[in-house]
Amino acid sequence: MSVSVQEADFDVGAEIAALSAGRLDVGAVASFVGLVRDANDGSSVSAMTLEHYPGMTERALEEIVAEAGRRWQLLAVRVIHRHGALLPGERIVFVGVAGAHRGESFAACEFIMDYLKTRAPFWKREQTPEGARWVDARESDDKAVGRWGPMGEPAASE
Amino acid sequence: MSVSVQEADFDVGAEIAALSAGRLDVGAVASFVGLVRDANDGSSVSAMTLEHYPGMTERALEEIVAEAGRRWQLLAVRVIHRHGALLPGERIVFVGVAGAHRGESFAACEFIMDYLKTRAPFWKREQTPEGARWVDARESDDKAVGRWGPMGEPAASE
Amino acid sequence: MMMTLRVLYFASLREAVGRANEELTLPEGVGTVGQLRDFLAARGEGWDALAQGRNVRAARNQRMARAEEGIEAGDEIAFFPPVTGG
Amino acid sequence: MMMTLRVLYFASLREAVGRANEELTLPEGVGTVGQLRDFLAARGEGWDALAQGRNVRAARNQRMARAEEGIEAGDEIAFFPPVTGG
Repeated sequence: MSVSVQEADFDVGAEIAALSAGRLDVGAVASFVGLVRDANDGSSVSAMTLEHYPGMTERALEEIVAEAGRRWQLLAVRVIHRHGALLPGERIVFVGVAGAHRGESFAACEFIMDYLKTRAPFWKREQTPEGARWVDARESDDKAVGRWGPMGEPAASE
Repeated sequence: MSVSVQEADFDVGAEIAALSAGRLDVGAVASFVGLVRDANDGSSVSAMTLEHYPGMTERALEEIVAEAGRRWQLLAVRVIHRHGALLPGERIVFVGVAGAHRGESFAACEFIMDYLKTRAPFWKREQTPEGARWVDARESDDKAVGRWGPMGEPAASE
Repeated sequence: MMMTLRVLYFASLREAVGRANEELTLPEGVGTVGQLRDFLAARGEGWDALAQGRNVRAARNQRMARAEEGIEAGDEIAFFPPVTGG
Repeated sequence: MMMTLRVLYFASLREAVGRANEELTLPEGVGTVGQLRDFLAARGEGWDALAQGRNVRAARNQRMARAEEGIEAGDEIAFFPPVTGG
């Protein structure tokens, strides 16, 4: 399975190794780990809760991975996204992409993260000294995903 | 030390974890692992030897890392490059970049790999059924590094 | 045959409307995701959060959907704010 | 005072010239990296690999150097093919 949505933490080294285990055609593994920071938008963050949409989450991630596979020649892809309660310093998300060469691995890894940020149904709620708050979507994330051109149906319901 | 040139293998999970260990301001770790493939340019490859220029290698990698630090706001960088005899499936190189956000971490990680490919004095010698051969530099690597604009003195001795 | 939908709400929108999901018998004249959103937004207190179109995303049967997308009996329709995972 | 340089050769160029390094007393008229390369390339068999400028890179004191870069006593000059690490 290339996509997992789970409460549990994951082993980054093992996940990266698994992307090329038992095969000798992989020359490049690009990967990304997202972590909870202790500050965001000018407030300190003491804890975070990630809500998601069970069912759609897995489907959205699988579609993003499939689209990456259509755009680049990839040998293996792994996406793990956690939900539930997380503390600063904890891992949130892992994306790993194995390919023959580095160009396609880097591009696909960044593509998956950009799409995940704007298309996968996760919502962050931060605990700050001023109380709990839902994290606002970033305009920069919309801009980032715009680089890659259209994919399927747009997200806006307007 | 952010740069190592060594014969020994390395622990990818530990290296990635070290980039954010003991700090809570890291939100994004982008990383890359390069591996020996069992085929290249149409020939099967049974083994590889990496020659390098001791002294200059470390200096070149440190300069590449310093340049990345000038171009992006980074929190930690780690580069490991192996030399000596390697078999297909073995790790050659690791680049890991920690930042607050993913954009700068991805860009710096890819930048460091592109520059390393064209500026760090390593040379690959492959063992193939037709005998040993030095790997030719790829035009695509020159193109890749060209994206980033100039850095210090050009490489050509013409 | 009655037209029944399952409607889900997430995150700040779930809090605003005070529920996570409901079974809904569709009223006359509601045939698209956008029309359903407008119908729900008219319920009053809290529900007007659905009227702020810029801040509302929708999914139909677990895929992102535009306002003009048609809806059918048995659909699962979800409303939520822009996503912030990753 | 004699002008002495340390010259290093790597990879296919090391094999072509048959040595990994040498101490060299610089002849008259050789004041740049490119002039040193031309001087060495004229040594004959094997050394003409240095004349294929497109396939030769140079470093002075462990930094990539252009052909027109000046050289001084005590320098470490290296010649090698385009790099292929990573």
